[in-house]
This record gives sequence, structure tokens and C-alpha cells, in this order.
Amino acid sequence: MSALETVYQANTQTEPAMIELKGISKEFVKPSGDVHSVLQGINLQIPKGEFVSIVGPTGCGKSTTLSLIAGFEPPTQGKVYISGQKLEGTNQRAACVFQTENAFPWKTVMDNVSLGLRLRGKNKAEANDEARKWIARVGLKDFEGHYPSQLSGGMRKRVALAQCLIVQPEILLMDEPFSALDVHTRHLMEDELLRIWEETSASVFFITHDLEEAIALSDRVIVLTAGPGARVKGDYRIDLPRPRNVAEISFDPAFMRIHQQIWQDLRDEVIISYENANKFSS
Amino acid sequence: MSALETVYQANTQTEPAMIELKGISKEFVKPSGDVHSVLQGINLQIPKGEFVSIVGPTGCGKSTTLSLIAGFEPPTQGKVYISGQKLEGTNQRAACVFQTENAFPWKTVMDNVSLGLRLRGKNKAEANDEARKWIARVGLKDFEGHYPSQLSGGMRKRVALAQCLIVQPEILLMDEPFSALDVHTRHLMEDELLRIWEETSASVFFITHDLEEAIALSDRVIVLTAGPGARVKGDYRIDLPRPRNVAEISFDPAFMRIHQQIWQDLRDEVIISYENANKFSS
Amino acid sequence: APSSSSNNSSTTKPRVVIMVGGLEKIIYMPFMLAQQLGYYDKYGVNVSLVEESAGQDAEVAMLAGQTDGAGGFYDHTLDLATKGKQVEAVVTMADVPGETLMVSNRLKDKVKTISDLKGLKIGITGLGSSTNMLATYNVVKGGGKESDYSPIPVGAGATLIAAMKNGKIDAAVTSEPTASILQNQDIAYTLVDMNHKAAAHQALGGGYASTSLYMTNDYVNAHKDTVQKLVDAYVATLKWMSTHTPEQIAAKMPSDYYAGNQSLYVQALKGQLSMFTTDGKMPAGVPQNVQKILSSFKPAVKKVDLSKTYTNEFVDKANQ
Amino acid sequence: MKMQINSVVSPASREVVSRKAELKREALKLRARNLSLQLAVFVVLTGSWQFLSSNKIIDPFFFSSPFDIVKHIWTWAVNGTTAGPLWLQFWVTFEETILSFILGGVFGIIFGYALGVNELLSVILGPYIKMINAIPRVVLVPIFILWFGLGMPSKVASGLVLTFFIVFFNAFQGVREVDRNLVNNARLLGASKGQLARHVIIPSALTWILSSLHSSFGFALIGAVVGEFIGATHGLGYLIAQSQGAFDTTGVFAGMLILSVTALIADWGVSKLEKRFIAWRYVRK
Amino acid sequence: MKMQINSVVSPASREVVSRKAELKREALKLRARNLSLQLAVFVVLTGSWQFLSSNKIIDPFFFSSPFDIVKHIWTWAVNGTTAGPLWLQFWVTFEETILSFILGGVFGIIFGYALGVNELLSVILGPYIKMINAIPRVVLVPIFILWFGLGMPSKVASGLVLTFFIVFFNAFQGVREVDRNLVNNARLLGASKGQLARHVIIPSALTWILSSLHSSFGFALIGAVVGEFIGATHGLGYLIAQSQGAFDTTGVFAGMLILSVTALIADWGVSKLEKRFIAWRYVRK
Ligand SMILES: Nc1ncnc2c1ncn2[C@@H]1O[C@H](COP(=O)(O)OP(=O)(O)OP(=O)(O)O)[C@@H](O)[C@H]1O
Ligand SMILES: Nc1ncnc2c1ncn2[C@@H]1O[C@H](COP(=O)(O)OP(=O)(O)OP(=O)(O)O)[C@@H](O)[C@H]1O
Ligand SMILES: [Mg+2]
Ligand SMILES: [Mg+2]
Repeated sequence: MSALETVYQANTQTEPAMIELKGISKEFVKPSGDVHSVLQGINLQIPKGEFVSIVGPTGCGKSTTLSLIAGFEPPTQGKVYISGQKLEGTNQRAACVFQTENAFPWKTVMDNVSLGLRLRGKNKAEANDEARKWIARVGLKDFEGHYPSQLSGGMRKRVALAQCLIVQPEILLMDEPFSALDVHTRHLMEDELLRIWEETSASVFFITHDLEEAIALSDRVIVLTAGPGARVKGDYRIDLPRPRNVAEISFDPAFMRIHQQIWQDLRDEVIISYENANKFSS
Repeated sequence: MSALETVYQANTQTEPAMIELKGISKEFVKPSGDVHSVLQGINLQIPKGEFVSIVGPTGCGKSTTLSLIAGFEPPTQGKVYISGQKLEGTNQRAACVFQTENAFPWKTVMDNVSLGLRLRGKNKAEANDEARKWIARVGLKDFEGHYPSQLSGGMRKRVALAQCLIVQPEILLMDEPFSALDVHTRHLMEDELLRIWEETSASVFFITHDLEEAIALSDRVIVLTAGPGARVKGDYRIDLPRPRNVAEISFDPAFMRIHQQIWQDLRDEVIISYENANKFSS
Repeated sequence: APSSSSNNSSTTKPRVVIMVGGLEKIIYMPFMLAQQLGYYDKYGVNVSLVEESAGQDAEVAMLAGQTDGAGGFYDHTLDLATKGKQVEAVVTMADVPGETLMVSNRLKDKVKTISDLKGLKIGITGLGSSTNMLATYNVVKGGGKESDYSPIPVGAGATLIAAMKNGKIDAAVTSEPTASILQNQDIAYTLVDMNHKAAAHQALGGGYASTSLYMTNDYVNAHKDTVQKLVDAYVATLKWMSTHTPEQIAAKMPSDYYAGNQSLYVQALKGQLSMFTTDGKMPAGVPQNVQKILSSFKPAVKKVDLSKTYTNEFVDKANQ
Repeated sequence: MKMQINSVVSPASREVVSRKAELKREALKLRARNLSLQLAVFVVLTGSWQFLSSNKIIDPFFFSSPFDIVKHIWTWAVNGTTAGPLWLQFWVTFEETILSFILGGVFGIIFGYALGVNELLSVILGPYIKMINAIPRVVLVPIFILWFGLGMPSKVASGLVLTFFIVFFNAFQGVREVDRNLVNNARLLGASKGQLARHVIIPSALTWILSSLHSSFGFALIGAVVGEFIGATHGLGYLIAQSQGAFDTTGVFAGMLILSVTALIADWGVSKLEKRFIAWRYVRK
Repeated sequence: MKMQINSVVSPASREVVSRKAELKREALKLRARNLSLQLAVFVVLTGSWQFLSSNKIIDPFFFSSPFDIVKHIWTWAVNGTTAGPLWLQFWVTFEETILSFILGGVFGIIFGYALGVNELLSVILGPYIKMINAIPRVVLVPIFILWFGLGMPSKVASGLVLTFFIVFFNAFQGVREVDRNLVNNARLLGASKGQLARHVIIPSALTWILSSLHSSFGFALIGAVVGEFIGATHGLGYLIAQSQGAFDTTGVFAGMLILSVTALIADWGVSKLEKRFIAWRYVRK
């Protein structure tokens, strides 16, 4: 579809990719009873330790893709493989920051953040000590005893972030984790995320609607086409050197060039998406 | 506090301001039983037809301020006046896009959007016709029969937007309405919002964490200090000519200057906020 | 002889609602039998029989004016009189209680006379019921006080039998067929027979009017004509009963009343038929005896004006 | 118009049709599995009951047997009962039940709503409602007979006082669970009190209310039957009381079986209602 | 540590203290208003009852009067009842009630949880539970006496079969209402089945369960009392049945009053429990 498309070839023939989507389609039954096709023929490989961002027009199917990888829902067609094994049920090797808030309303910030460790059998004191560190990292030190309903939107998002990062999963699924944050806090969090990622070499599947963020953080940026029936439109390797300073990288000329290139693709799709939605008038 | 502070003087002595906050403080009781002061001594006047944006570090009290103007909660001290009248209970002249989604899950997109008109006594057919227009404007023409749970995050936000705009209120309260949208859709929506605002001359109270967005849209940008006990730090008049093209205005040198100026203020506060949160270690 | 008004057309038949404390019980058999024999129709009343199976509610419903008459034990009229409510028995269908005081075989050696009843747990159908009063009477007569035994409401039938079997109760005042079953299954033996006339009269020191139809005095005075017809029907029923065999009577009853086990029903009937009067009349001396029995543990009953608790006026006419 | 989209961007509509058929087939298969499982459990239960009873391992006098029970119902159906044809008994009880179910439901919802919305009302009336809820209905029935007579109204009242409380407590809680944000939003959009109830509070509390209806139909039945124990000329309660008085265990079980099946059918109806009214909850599978 | 913050950035702690005292004062004022309102309603109700009854406008034989009822309770308390001291009767019934409440609650929650989580189980057992729920408990009591004897177990069983269903239906629905996202999140975080129940499903269903406990204590009381109507030697149900048998309306009302007050006290306990267990719901006023 796009002349600029650059297909990235995974060079990890030796071991199976951490995440592999093979011929994935996802359909929903619409209220009218018709079938609404969201994703169509998605093939994607994410090797271990790679940071992949996914961008695309709103409503194209990014969150749906994430829920397939997390194993919340099965694909209509095709298969999801995790380390070469077919995924059945919830993906036990992943942790996830949801697009909507997903902190447990009946747990305090402390209990929310320490939950993952507690579930893995750590005793309370240890888990709390560890959680305290993470709460500080996301800048909520003073709110340990608060319930989610007593926090602001941005604070709740950061609780979710700490909750997810504390378990240091092999696969990190993040659905617009920073969209509710101001630029500065966002940069702090992004830096934090990169540091953690570099330490743990998790495979990251990162959804954002901010192309700059996608490029600044990722090894690869994937562009989805407009729905219905979204496909992978572009798959770009971001070869900027690491470690990166996310606050400043956007002034790098290489960054601008890549941005320009991907933006072409993305803008086309966004426009198609908007037109699509309003094309079929009744 | 800031040397750059420029205090804007309302020149509407003749008629009372649409929204006036007088000596507003807001406190919450913390889980520990202590009192947590969120806002402290806020004074603010928003004349009729003015577009005011409010920025500040995450968790500083923006949403809280909005809920005071909407009348969801009473202030602990001080008073809110709407057109010179003391506000009691819900503000009947306002409509609101909430930070968290607030579409009614048991209503389809059509019913959600037409609700405001139906509540005001319009008959079903008329309300639906009108709603159809607004659904198209936010680019959801094909999803009229869907329930909110069947939409993506960005789509739900747009439903909320249409739901709120359709009633053409005198006061528009918007809490990060565009944060879940990709840049292009966001620009489309912003343009749409400006057009509607110019048509209806509503007073807009617009919360965002994106300073560029704030400047591009507003007549005035207000910066809050870091919490706890947030105050108004800066109040800037944006004298850029209208109508504005939000997608391009950020390249305007005047824009950049203003941005630079406000950003100084804002950054300081964000940094304070982050330090504050982690200062008092246990 | 049937009264003259028996050939009234059915359209003008007065309607009477009678609530009975267990229509299917043998002791209340005449109420249903009269209907089965068509006597209500014949004597010109339109009776609707209402079932009532829990406690003393039949009387209360009647007092509240929801029913016109109640089928129950005569002793309740005295009880109500002490509470300031005047009701009178217009027909007395039985002059023995039709109950038997059975004692568990476990206590065969210990309990020989009623003076041994002290301290026992005695099963009754319900608190305040006639079985309760009879149990109390026997304990008191044996030299004890009302509080010397524990009355345990266990209903009748299966629950009573099970309670007796499990030793939860030591004795029970019960009617047929439960008494027969207890005896046949070797669970209990008869201590006091208050079912067969001779034995009952001896045990109770005279007659003890039980099954009767009573109505408020106000109702009786205001509807003499209707009451007469009603009494005519019952007297005829009692006559019919005294001239037919248990088998013939059983055949007349609805099959649900002996569902699946007609022979048991006939056996029970045989045991209890003797309790019924043949003329519906309150025998002389019986009210006084009932009063004496009740007042042995309910002093208030002593003051009751007996003449207001029953009347033979209608029965006498019906028997003419 | 929606078909158009499919034909433009979705897979060919032939595929769509086949996919839909497949979904249907799967649903049917699931249904069949469930039915056969239910049947299997049923057969095992009644089979062993019959076996134990036939072989006198349990005393048929106390426990009857499935076969006898069915036979008893059959006899009732064919020969009629002492109180008239079986369907009439059923109908009488059913009518009372439905009435008390509806009235209890309506009052429960109204009171639950009123007390849930109005704190003052809940402070004043709350304790009384809780107190009345502790009074045995069996004791209340005679009082109802005093007030309403022997006819249907007293039975309906007796069913109503069971149904009411269950629906009330759930409706009350349901109303209090409504998302404050949604209420705020509706208020801002101009909702009056009545509109707020109609558009926000009732729909949101509907899961609570409908859930209470599941259990309350059973209770309405019980109320009607208990009402019939005391002072009735017809109805299933009458039949049961009579059988109990006649030491006819089979008759008691037969009556209870008819009650149970009625409740099951009504529950199916409530489920349908549920699917209809809270359709939006079922869209995301 | 939290005080520190206040002293640095919040208004002076003296002001904080005064503000807290003010909040407390307001809460007290509200409490006083509520109490006086409740009292007023109570006085009006009992006053008019007493008036109507004293003047024979309503027949005291049927309706008794508040004064007589209180006097009756007093007599019971001072002179004891036929079955022993009043507190013993109360205690017997209370014990049975509490036991059946707890057992019914526990079983209700366990079954509700199991069937809510496991679709297969709900398909198989669901219909049976619904069927049993339609059986009049009054009919079941004799059966319980057959099985469990005349002692406490049969009364507990009779209370249990009322409590169980109410808790069951609510727990079942509560479990099914749990936010899918939260379940998914917990699963990803590594929750096993038991942990899922403990950390997500039960806390989320707790409002449902606690709401059902409000009504079910009343029902547990009823069950115990109905059980005591048949085959008991002690208990409030025994007293009520006895009074009923002796045409003593005042005694019946006296028994019911004691029951009602017990229910009220228990409800207050459940509310405390509620405040404690779902504290997080109360933080945002
Ligand atoms: N349960 C459902 N039933 C029907 N359609 C659904 C359902 N869930 C999602 N969809 C549709 O799937 C499409 C993609 O949704 P998804 O949430 O994946 O979008 P997204 O790319 O994450 O968008 P956003 O950037 O707005 O979050 C949307 O058009 C939505 O309407
Ligand atoms: N019910 C409550 N109880 C206690 N504290 C609360 C409560 N509601 C809000 N707060 C506190 O008020 C502060 C301001 O919250 P608010 O939601 O107004 O922030 P915000 O400026 O909108 O932030 P964001 O940009 O993240 O949305 C936060 O520190 C929060 O913890
Ligand atoms: Mg999404
Ligand atoms: Mg906010």
C-alpha cells in the first residue's frame, strides 16, 4: 500500500521469537448481527528483548492486538506463539498496563503495587519494601495509603505502571501508559521505563498515539492501517543509538528523518480512517 | 513566586463573570485521618465566551477545580459564582467531558449522544437526527448502534465529546478530552471544538497536560502550582489571532515565544511536584 | 326429621363459610362427609369448607368475621370466653377427645400410671391445642403441676413417630392412625385411652366434648334459620355414620384422604368411630366436666358462664 | 448500510455467513452438552432414590419414591383432586404467586429506589423495614386473614411480604452502587429527578434488581403456599397441607415437585427478561 | 511522617485540628437529627396504636397495644416464661439464628462463588438450587425433624435453607459482575485460582454478599422461629406458638417485638462489618 514500506526481517533464526503472531484475524459480532472484522492477516515477530511500538489511527485495533498477545481473548483465525509455544489462556509471562485504569479499587496504592510479588509468594514485609521503591520511582511516595479513587487520573496511571513493572516480566504490554501525564512526568517515566527495560531485557509491546514517543523509545515502530480489517502497513527499524535521552532525542536530525518517514504512512491511514468512518452515510 | 508572572485583568466590569472562583480551598480527609489540602486560595474569573486552559503538574488539582465549577463537590472554603450567582448543587449551565470515560454503558452511541437533547424534551426523531450529525462530526458514523464497551478508548472519548457538545452549553468543562487520540484526529477534533466555540461563544474551562494544545486553543492559559495546596501560579493572555489552525500554529514565532515563557513556569512546578512527592521519606 | 325448608331453591341458599382445623383428619370427618353425602345441598345451605392446618387460626379468623363458623374442639370456646370472646357450639359431634396417651416402650417398666408422667417429654400436635390440654390434665390429675412435664409440639404422623423412635419424646397424646401405627410398630403402648367411650369417660371423669361446630353468639342469634339448616345437615350425617360400616364410610370420603393406603384409613376409622355422637347433642354434665378439667390448670376457666358456650336448641329441633 | 461495509472491506459475505453458521452450531453443541449433563444428573438422582425406596433401604412412608410421586401427579391430573381439577389448583396458586411477585417486585423497587436516593427516608423507614423483615410470615398470615379475608388478597399479601424484602434490599443497594460520575454527567446534561431514575439509576441498578427477582419468585411461591396452609379452599398449598394431614408423603412430594417446576419455568422467564434488559452486558463475550 | 507534610505545606496544624473537630461536630449533629426523627416516627406510630387500642377503635383482642406488649415482655423478663427465664428463650433462638446465619452465609458464598466461576457447575446444579428454593420451608421443617431430630440442628437447618438461597443468588451474581479487566490483570500478575478469589473476586463481590446479609439475618431468624413452632422446648418461636395457641395476641406481638429488635441489632452489626470490609467505598464521600 505504501511505497515507503520497509519490512524488517528478524535475524533471530536460532531461537523462536518471544512473541509471534501468525496469520491473526480478529472479528467481533456487531450489534446488528454482522461480523465486524478488526484485524486481518497480521503477522508479527517480536524477538526477546526488543522494544516494539505500535501506532495507528484511533480505533484501528491496537488494543485488540494487545489483548490477543495477553491471551485475554483468542484470535478468530491464526495463532499466537510465545517463545514458540502456542498461547492458551492468559499469557503467564507478560504484565500489562491497560488503556483504561486497572488498579484494584479495594487496595491501597501500596497493596496494589506489591500485589504481583505477593501473588508470587513473597512475604508481606519484603513485598512492601520492594513496592515502596517502585512507588517512589513513579513519584507517589506520599500516597502509599491512598485508594485509587483518592488519586488523580495521572497518579492512577502511574500506580498501574509500578504494579506492572515490579514483577519484571519477560513481556511488557503497555497500552498508552503515559497519555495521562504531563510532558515532564512523562519524560521521567519514559526514562525510567527504558532503564528498567535495559536492565531486564524484556520484550516490550508498546501502544501509543504519539509517534515521537514511539520513535524515541523503540527498536521498531509498527504502523497499522485504518480499520476495519487492519493490517500491518509499515515496520520500521529505529537505529538511533542507546542509551537515549527521550527529552532531547527529538531534536536529533536522524530522529526527524525517521519521524518524517513514518508520519507519511501514519497520516495517510489516519485520514483514511476518518473518511472511512463517515463514508457510508445512511 | 515567578518573576515572569503576568496577571491578566478581566475587563468586564459591566457584567459579572461567567465563572468566578473566590478564595477557593479544597481539602480531603486522608486515609490516615489527616487533612490533605489540594487547592488553596484560588481566585479566578472567566468571562462569558472566553476559552481558558489550565495546566499544571499531574495531581495538582486541575480535575478537582473542574468538579468544583461543575458543582459535583462543594469547596471547603470560598465560593463559586456562576454569572454572579452562588453555585449550589450541580451547575445546570455546564456540560462536561470527564477525565475518565463517562458514556452510559447501557446506551448505544446514538442514545448516548442524543441523551442531552432527549432530557431537554426534544422528541426522539429530532434528537436522533441531531445526534447523527454530531456522531459524524466526531467520526463515528459507522458505530451508532455500538455500546461503549464495543468501542476503542479513543472512540469512547469522542462519544463523550459529542455527548457534551450537542447540548451547546454556556459553560464547557473539558478534562483532557483529547489525550486518548492520535495527533491527526486530535487536530480535527480541536478544530471542530474551536468552530463550535466560536459559533456558540461558550465559556470553556479546558484541562490539558499538553501546553501546546493549551496555547493553540485558548485565550488564556492558567498555570497551577504543584500540590499540595495548589495556587494559581501564572495567568497568561494568548493574543494569537483567530481563527487559528491548530495543526500549524505551533510553528508561529509568537506561539513559540509564549510557549517558552509558560513552559518555564510549568517546568518548575512539575519538578517541584516530583520532588515534593518523594521528599518526605519514611 | 328434616326441617321444612329443605326444598328451597339453590339460588336463595344462604352461604356459610366454615374453617376446619384439618379437614382430612378423622376427628373432623363429619364436615367433609356431609358435603360428600350432599347433605348441605339437601338441607339448603351453601357451605364452603376452608382448610386450616396451623394452630388456633380457625377461631381467630371466625372472630374476625372472615368465616361464619369453625370446626374445632369444644374446649376452645371456654378458652375464648376467658378472653372475652363469646362463641358457642351449636352441634357437638363427639363427646370423647378421640386421643390416646401413648408412652414409649422404652419406659414400659417405669411409667405405669399417670402419676409417673412427671418429668417426661410429651409430644403434642401444637402448643395450646387440645392435645396439649389433655396432656396437662393427665399430668395434673396424676398429682403434678403444669410445669412438671415438657410439652413438645411435634405435629402428628411421621414427625411424631420419628420423634418417638429417636427418643426425643417419651410420650405423646395423639389420634388415629398415628396411635395405631405406634402400637403396631411396637414403639409405644397405650397409657390412657381417651378414644373409646367407656375408657375415656373413666379417664376423664365423664364426657369431654370435642369435635364441634361453633359460631359466635352474635352470628347464631342473627342467623337462626341458617344455623338450623346447617345443624340439620350434620345431625343427618351423624345418623348416617352410625348406621354404616367403616368401609362404607371410607368409600364416601375423597380418595386423597387415604391416598395409597385405604386399609390403614379403615383401621383408623374403626378405632375412632365410637367417639362420635349419634345425635349431635351436648350430653348433660359434659360441659361441667370440661370446665372442671380445664380449670384444674387454668383457673380463669372457672368463671366462664357455660350456658353461653353451647346450645342444644338447634340439635333438639333437628332431632324432632 | 452496514452490509455495504462488509462487502467493501470485510471478507466476502459468503465467508461471513459460514462463520455465523459455525457460531450457531457451536452454541447448539454447548446447549446439547448442558442438557445431557443435566439429564444425567437427574437420572442418577431419581434413579438412586427410586432404588433405595423400592428396596426399602429408606422408608417409603417417609421418603416416597419418584415413581409414586409421578403416578400421584398423574392421578391428580386425570381424576382431579378433592378440591377440583389439578390445573385449577395450579392456576390459583400461580395467580397468587404472580400477583405477589409483581406487587412485591414493584414495591420493592419503589421503596429501594426511594430509600436509596433519599438518605432521610432511609434513616426514618430503614429500621422499620428491617424489623418487619424479621417477623415470621407464618405468624403474619393470620393477621392478613384478619385484614384481607380468606380470599386471594391474603395469600398475595403473604407472598408479597417475602418478595418485597428481597427485592427491596437489592434495589436499595443497587441504587447506592450507581457510579457517581454517571449521575453527575446526567445531571449536567439536564436530567430531572425522574429522568435520572429512568436513564441512569434504574438501568444501572437493574442487574441488582434482576438478580433479586431470581430468588424472589421462589419466595413468592412459598408465600402463596404458606397463605394457603391457613384458610384456603383451593391451591397447591391446600393440596400439600391436606396430604400432610393425611400422612400422605407422596402427595406432599408431588405438590412440592409441581411448585419446583413452576419456579424453574419462572426463572427461565426472568433470565429472558434479564437478557433483554441488560443486553449491553452481554455484547462483550 | 504525614504530620510533617502538613506542617510544611498545609495550613497550620492548629487549623487542621479545629477543622477536624468541626467535621466531627457536624457528624454528631446529623446523628442527633436522625435519632430524633426516628424517635418522632416511633412515638407517633406507637402513640396512635395505643390510642386506637385503648379506645377500642381497634379490637385489642386482635391488635393488643404497645403498653400491654411492653408489660408482657416485662412480666416475662421478671417472672420468667413457662419454658424458663426469658433470656434463655432468647439465647436459644439467637444461637440457632447465628448458626444458621453463618452456615447459610458460608454455604451461600461458597456455592455462589463456585457456580459463578464455573459455568459447568452452574449448568448442572443451578436448576436444582432454583427448584429447592421454591419449596415452602414450613413443609421442610417436619422433614428436618425426621433427619436431624428435635434439637438445635433441625432449627438451624430450617434457618439455613432460608439464608442460603438469598446469599447464594447474590454471591453468584456478584461473582459474575466482577470487572473482566481486573480479573485479567490479576491473572497476568500471576494469580492462581485461589488468589484470584481472595484478591479480586471476593472483594469485588463483597458489596453483593454484604447486601444479601442484611436481609438474610431476618430470614435466619424466621427460619429458627418456624423450626421452633414444631418440636421445640425453648425459644422465642416456642413462646409465640404458645401464645398463639392460647389466643394471647399480646404474647405473639411481644415475641415478634423481641425478634424485630434482635434483627435490628444484627443489622447494625452487618453494617459495621460492611464499613470495615468495604472501607474503600466510603473514602470518597
Ligand atoms: N467487543 C467488541 N465488539 C465489537 N467491536 C469491538 C469490540 N471490541 C473492540 N471492537 C472494535 O474493534 C476496533 C478496534 O478497537 P481497539 O480498542 O483495538 O482500537 P485501538 O486501536 O486500541 O484504538 P484507540 O487508539 O482508540 O485505543 C474498534 O473499531 C472497536 O469498535
Ligand atoms: N477523594 C479524595 N480523597 C483524598 N484525596 C483526593 C481525593 N480526590 C482527589 N484527591 C487528591 O487531590 C489531588 C488532586 O487531584 P486531581 O484529580 O484534581 O489532580 P489533577 O490535577 O486532575 O491531576 P491529573 O493531571 O493527574 O489528572 C491529588 O493529590 C489527589 O490525591
Ligand atoms: Mg486502544
Ligand atoms: Mg485530572
